[in-house]
Amino acid sequence: MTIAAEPPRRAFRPSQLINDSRYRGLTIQVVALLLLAGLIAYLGHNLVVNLRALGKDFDFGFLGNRAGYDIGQTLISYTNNDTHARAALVGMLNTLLVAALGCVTATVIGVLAGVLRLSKNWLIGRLMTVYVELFRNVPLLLWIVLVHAVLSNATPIPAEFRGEGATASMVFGVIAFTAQGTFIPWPVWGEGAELLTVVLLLSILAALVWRSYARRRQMATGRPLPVLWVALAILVLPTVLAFLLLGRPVTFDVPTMRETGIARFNGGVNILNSLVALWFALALYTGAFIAEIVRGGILAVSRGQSEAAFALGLRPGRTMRLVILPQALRVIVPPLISQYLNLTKNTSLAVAVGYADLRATLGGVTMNQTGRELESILLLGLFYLVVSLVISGAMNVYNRRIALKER
Amino acid sequence: MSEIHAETVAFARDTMMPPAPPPRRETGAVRWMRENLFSGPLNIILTILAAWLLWLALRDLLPWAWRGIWQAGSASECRAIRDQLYGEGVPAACWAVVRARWRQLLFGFYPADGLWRPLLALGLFLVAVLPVLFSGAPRRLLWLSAAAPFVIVWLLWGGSLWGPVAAALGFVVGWAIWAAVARRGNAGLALLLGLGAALAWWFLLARPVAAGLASVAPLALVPVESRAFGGFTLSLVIGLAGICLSLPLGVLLALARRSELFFISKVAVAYIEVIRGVPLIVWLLVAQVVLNYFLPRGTNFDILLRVIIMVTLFSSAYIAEVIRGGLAALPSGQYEAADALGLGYWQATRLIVLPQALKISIPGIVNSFIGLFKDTTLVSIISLFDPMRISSTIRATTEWGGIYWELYVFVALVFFAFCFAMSRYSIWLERRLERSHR
Amino acid sequence: MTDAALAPPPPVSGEVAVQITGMNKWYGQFHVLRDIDLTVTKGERIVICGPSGSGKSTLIRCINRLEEHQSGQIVVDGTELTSNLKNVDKVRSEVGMVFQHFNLFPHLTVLENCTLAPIWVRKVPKREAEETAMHFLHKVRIPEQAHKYPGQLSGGQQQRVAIARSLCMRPKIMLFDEPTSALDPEMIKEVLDTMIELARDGMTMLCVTHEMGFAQAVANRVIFMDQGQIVEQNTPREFFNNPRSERSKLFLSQILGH
Amino acid sequence: MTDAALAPPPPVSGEVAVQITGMNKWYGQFHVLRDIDLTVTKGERIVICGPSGSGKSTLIRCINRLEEHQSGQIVVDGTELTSNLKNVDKVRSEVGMVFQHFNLFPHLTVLENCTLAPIWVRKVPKREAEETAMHFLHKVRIPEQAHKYPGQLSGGQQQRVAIARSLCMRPKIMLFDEPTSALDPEMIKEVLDTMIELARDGMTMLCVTHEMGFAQAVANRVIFMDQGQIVEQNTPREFFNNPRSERSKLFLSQILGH
Amino acid sequence: ATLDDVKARGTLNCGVNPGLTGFAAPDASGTWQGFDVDLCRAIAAAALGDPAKVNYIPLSGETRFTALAAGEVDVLARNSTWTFSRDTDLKLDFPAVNYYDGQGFLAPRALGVASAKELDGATVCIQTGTTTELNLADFFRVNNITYEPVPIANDAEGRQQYLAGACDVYTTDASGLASVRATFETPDDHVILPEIISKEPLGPAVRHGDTEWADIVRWTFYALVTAEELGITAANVAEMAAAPTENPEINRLLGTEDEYGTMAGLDQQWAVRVVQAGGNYGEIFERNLGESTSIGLARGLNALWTQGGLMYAPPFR
Ligand SMILES: Nc1ncnc2c1ncn2[C@@H]1O[C@H](COP(=O)(O)OP(=O)(O)OP(=O)(O)O)[C@@H](O)[C@H]1O
Ligand SMILES: Nc1ncnc2c1ncn2[C@@H]1O[C@H](COP(=O)(O)OP(=O)(O)OP(=O)(O)O)[C@@H](O)[C@H]1O
Ligand SMILES: [Mg+2]
Ligand SMILES: [Mg+2]
Repeated sequence: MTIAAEPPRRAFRPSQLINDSRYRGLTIQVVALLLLAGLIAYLGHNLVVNLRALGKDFDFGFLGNRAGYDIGQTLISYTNNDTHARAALVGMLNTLLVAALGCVTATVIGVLAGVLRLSKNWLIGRLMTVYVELFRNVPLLLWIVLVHAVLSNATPIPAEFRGEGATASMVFGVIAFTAQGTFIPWPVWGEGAELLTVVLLLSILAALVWRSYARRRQMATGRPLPVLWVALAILVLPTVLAFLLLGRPVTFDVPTMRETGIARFNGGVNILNSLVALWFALALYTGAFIAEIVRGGILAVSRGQSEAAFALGLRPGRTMRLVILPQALRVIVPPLISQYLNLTKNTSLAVAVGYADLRATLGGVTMNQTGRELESILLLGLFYLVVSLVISGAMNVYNRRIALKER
Repeated sequence: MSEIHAETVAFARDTMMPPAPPPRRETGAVRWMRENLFSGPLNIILTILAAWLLWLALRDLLPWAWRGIWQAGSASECRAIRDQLYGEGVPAACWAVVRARWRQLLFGFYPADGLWRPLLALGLFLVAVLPVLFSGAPRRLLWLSAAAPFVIVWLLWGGSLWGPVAAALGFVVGWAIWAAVARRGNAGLALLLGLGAALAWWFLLARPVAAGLASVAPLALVPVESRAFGGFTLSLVIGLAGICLSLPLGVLLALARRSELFFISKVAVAYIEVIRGVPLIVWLLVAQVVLNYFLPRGTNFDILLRVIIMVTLFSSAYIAEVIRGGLAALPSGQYEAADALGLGYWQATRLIVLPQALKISIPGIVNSFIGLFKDTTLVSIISLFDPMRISSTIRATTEWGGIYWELYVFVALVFFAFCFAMSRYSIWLERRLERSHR
Repeated sequence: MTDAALAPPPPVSGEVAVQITGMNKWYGQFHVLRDIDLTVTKGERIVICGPSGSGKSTLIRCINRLEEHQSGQIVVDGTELTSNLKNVDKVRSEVGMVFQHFNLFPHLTVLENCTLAPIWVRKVPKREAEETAMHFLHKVRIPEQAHKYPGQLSGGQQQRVAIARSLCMRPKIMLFDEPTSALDPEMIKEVLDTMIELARDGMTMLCVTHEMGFAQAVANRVIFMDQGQIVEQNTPREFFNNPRSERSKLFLSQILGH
Repeated sequence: MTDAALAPPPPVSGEVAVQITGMNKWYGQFHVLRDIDLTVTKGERIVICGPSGSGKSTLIRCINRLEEHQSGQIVVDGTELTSNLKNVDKVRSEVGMVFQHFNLFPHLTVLENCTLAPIWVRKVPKREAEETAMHFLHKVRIPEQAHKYPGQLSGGQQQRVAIARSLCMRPKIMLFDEPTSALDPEMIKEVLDTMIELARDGMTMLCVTHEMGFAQAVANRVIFMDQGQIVEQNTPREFFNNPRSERSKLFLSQILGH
Repeated sequence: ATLDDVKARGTLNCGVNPGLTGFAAPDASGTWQGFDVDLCRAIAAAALGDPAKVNYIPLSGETRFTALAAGEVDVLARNSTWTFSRDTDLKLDFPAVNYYDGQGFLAPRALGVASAKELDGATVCIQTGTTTELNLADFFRVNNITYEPVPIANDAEGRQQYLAGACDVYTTDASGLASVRATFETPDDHVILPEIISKEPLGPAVRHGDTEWADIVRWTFYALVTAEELGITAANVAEMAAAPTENPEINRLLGTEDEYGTMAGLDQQWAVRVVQAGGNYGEIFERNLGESTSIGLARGLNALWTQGGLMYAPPFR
């Protein structure tokens, strides 16, 4: 093929912008771009005009001002003298906390319910079906409110823990479930605690090493070594020993009912009911969806797979771990992660129980007190967007890694 | 050795054995119980656990609901009746609140003598979607489907009949001009002219025409303001409007996302990801709080309309993903056949691709609707009177001050009935699609 | 070709229907079609065969620009295929194509399948389009199925509908891409019969197929492709009885043997 | 047996591999297997045939307790199959099974498919398991595919991997459930060849199949089932040439006719 | 200007609380009622001539000021506290104070506290997005005692949580506490603690910068107060406006003397309609919040200055 054989290039004509497949795409995109730019310019212009008319500006300086309000549940230290930025950070951490707790619990509930729904036990199967349908078909907001109300109604008030005629008692003597939250012991780091931490980390490492050693040994000799018990021992024994040798460097601050004044627990940490309610409502609601995903995933692995494994002499437990799960996970994980995404976004319903998430701090009190709607909502939206993009990015990477090889 | 073996080998049966019933322990209720409830130690534990859980859940709930008091004028009256019937402090539901306020829970503050209007609108909607949801329905109903949105708007908001008629005529005018020009050839020009004609009609002619018609034949319903909408009517209006309006937008987004044009597909992806990455509640805040900043100074329209717009934009991103799935499910041969016949992009899309892709997408669309319908409870947070807020309002009155669970149970039951029915339908449809799939 | 004397018999008319010169096509780095030169005159019936992956489908899909070629020239019925969309539209409405998997539109009845393109592309009134459609459905001998949906028909019937659908656009050239290879054996014959009839009517046809009986019955010319090149072309008789290249010998032994 | 001399070579030993006595099985109210009596000696090659739904699959699936029987006795290699899990494990690790749809593990490579059970059930070191696997992959003639995934292989190759996978457990008995019926014709032969070779090596085999050529070539005995009963058993030659029951005559006329 | 917008539109957009019995709440038929609602009606009567021409726009605590700033409502009549920062930073104007409130605490009798100073370590239910949480923080800091806030979404949830024991005390404006306590099964088991920890001057709010409109709102309210002071009621206003009376201030107010209405951009009869809409300030108070209602609030600080209260209208002169 020589260049000479090429038809002579004709001069460019404007009609080619529409008629020529090489240029038409370009034309359409340029037009679309112009329209979009026009729309954005129009909205931006309106924004500027409106802000000017209201005498407002666009400025994030308010984040540095004193917040002035208190937050019940904080992961980092916070007082009402801190700035709005710190309040927002507290809210952000609270959002992430409840999202993380919710995802873990929802997974546990969902996997259990999904597996149990497939169980041959009629009663269990029906019960799980009722659970799934009930939670999927009623709005989450309603569940959050209901769980919150049930929680505070079903638990005793702190006063009932007090004195001779106490009608309520602490679980194991250290945990108190009350209408005002759950009080749990909290570790206090004393002298030598760093060393203990090092020991703990080392024994975790050692347990992992043991696991991989056992694996390699088995591959090499065929004989399996006990993993679970040995690993547990490695994990627990040195830490306990170090704990005793170092003279109990970590003590637990156990909640105790105070003697005078209003009945309340001192010490320990209080997990507010709003957090628990939100956490469980989210977990139960999302768990119902996850149950369906898990069930679908297991059903998607054909019966032939487990039969083949049985025929090879594999026990049901091994079959599950080596054959069914790896395949089911490929089906389960992508929709599972999008459920995590939903759960994370749904944490914004915290407003129904007054949990101090990011929407309640930055998008609630701060926005209301400073009158910085645009800035607050922009930051709020960006936060959720970034979280979503991170999660879905991770999902895409995973999906690409697990794709089954086909012809 | 082999001799003996050969003896045992050769064999022919001359009379067939009749089937025998299975041994006793393999049949009947005993077997059912053994297999389904007590087939192993784990199963026995599970059964007992389940029964215990069930008992825990129902022990308090059932008597409470069963003892319910239906006739009372206020919460305190309820308590008095309860004390009289069952004794002091015995838990008993006060269903009287539902009896007294069900109308508000279902219809909000819609005028009491006009309740037939939302009901008729809902009925009309159901008939209108019949041809879409059930392929067996007569095709002629499609005309009704086309007219339904206008009639429904008229029924719900009232006012002169001619307003919606004039709006509908805009579509007719646009379509007529588009069809006339498209016949002659140029599709792009036809689209432009059709659009132009419709816009011209809406902005210049519709109002005077409607006014003129109204003066000739004043057909009108009592106008009802958006503020009067509440309860499940509000949820349905927002949910259904959101889904129906987001459908065209979702289709365009899905097509854009699959487009080969780099910029167009990237814009669609960005839009979809941004919308889906941020919770609806934040978008509702945007609708309530910041949307006005982006509109010309002084524009101020109905919060309900703003919510519908926001919900439409929101659900269009989800619908787009559903439809993208439908598009992806179409075999590429369909596109090739359309190309080979000389159909243009829009012709192929409209005549070949969308009818098939939409049909595949219906279960997904119904599921989106269920999600959206449940999410309408979020508008209570921006002070619209959805069922949740109506319940709060009722509880804030002096009569029904102490009532809590009854209202929520009622609201939950109604939501459950709606959503469960729809999810069954979508499952049924999915099965049917699976079966009919080539 | 080096030896012009051994070329196939002259076509029935001298007018050129398709003219391909020095055409090349790549998929990414992969050179699918190499320096293809091919002239098809009006009324010619050409069968294209060759091993799987040799580029047969790609070649005929280039002729109505379902695939774009990267160099060389394709002129169909006097119109050159370039990126000019007008030309592409013109060619497509004059070239009919039948696919291996029928590609009927499952949501339309048989009749609607056949009238769709005439109505929307040729702007023929509906009544007239339906008459034409019924005419061609008669021709492929399934007029009684006009109001059924494709899903209700057998494979052979579907493929005949696909042929009728193409004919309704009154194409000057018909392309077939393995029209019978997705069919059960008992249905192959009915489709081949339809195609033979079409050939009798003088339609210009390019057909990718391994049905050697068909090739011998109707083709003017058989083209054998391998690795993206036209390796041999000849009359069917010569080609089957006396293949010249090694590759065609091997190929023939494989498909005739099994 | 009237004519022992004409029978295929006598089984290599008289030891009993599988002994089934008076076995019955029901699915709910439906009596699938009725009073089955069957003795298989070591080295025997048995082909089971019969119309669809006659219980062939169920019978061989009972032998490694993929299905439970409700009455009667099944003794495999001296171990009776009861609800005792130890016995079941023992039997399963000595009986290999090949399924109609291969049932390879799609998430593992061919080699991993073959080493999975030896490593986890037989506790063989990995290196050794891999050597064995490669040995058997050589035997089924696809050692070069060892590192591919099942999805990347053709049906015939997949079935040969499935056979190799079973062999890696060094089973004493092999069960085949219609191993070739999901394959394209050109692939059936390669799988049958593998099975014939296996038979030559003296493996005890029970094979549900309708491949009569295979039955005649390797089987000692053909068992014909209908309605859950063994209706006839005989040497292949006798069975095919001279079926004695009406049902087997009918059956043979059907499958040989088509 | 806002007045022109309102007139052009023909209705007044009035932002109200979405449900606070006594101040603003829709009743069973959806009609809005309450103390704040009556102010809306009075303003509509003044500006538009018809007290029914009001569009009630329920606004939550968190979005009310934004809605006002964005022009969604013309006036915010939603128990909002007049504070320095709201007046300056949020660019609002509070033309008048229509209710002097203060934040208090509601506690179960069983808690055994007699004073808010004994609340050390208490768990406190508060509604978010209000000045309440800021006052609370200040009060406990000043008294050097600790507390744990339990934010709640709305009043109805607050009651439920309080009754379930999720918080030891419930805090909000004293007026709200009274109405909450009124709906309890056993109101006597709960006490409102004596301390009022904050000043809560509640009043209508308008946008900064439109003084004419602020004047109309301000003087509409003062017309109500003045009417009470002068003994003008819904029942007798028509009679008194029919002809000039002995008292020149009544005459100026009711437009039978001088041209005060036109000075404000209204007509002469405006104040007559304002009083006709729902009576004078005292009547409005009694009907919605007073001791005859289930809320049962005493006038207290909201009595006229002549009766020892703070309600003091500048002279109509
Ligand atoms: N879209 C594509 N992208 C990349 N490579 C392609 C594409 N389509 C086809 N090919 C490759 O181009 C080569 C020719 O394909 P083509 O379909 O033309 O072969 P064919 O001769 O029709 O084969 P068959 O008889 O199997 O249909 C093949 O190797 C194929 O893998
Ligand atoms: N799990 C089951 N539950 C109920 N009935 C079953 C089940 N599995 C098989 N059957 C029935 O048992 C009978 C025997 O089945 P089986 O699969 O053994 O037949 P087959 O001889 O292998 O037939 P084919 O040649 O079609 O594979 C059939 O009628 C089948 O419908
Ligand atoms: Mg091809
Ligand atoms: Mg079978």
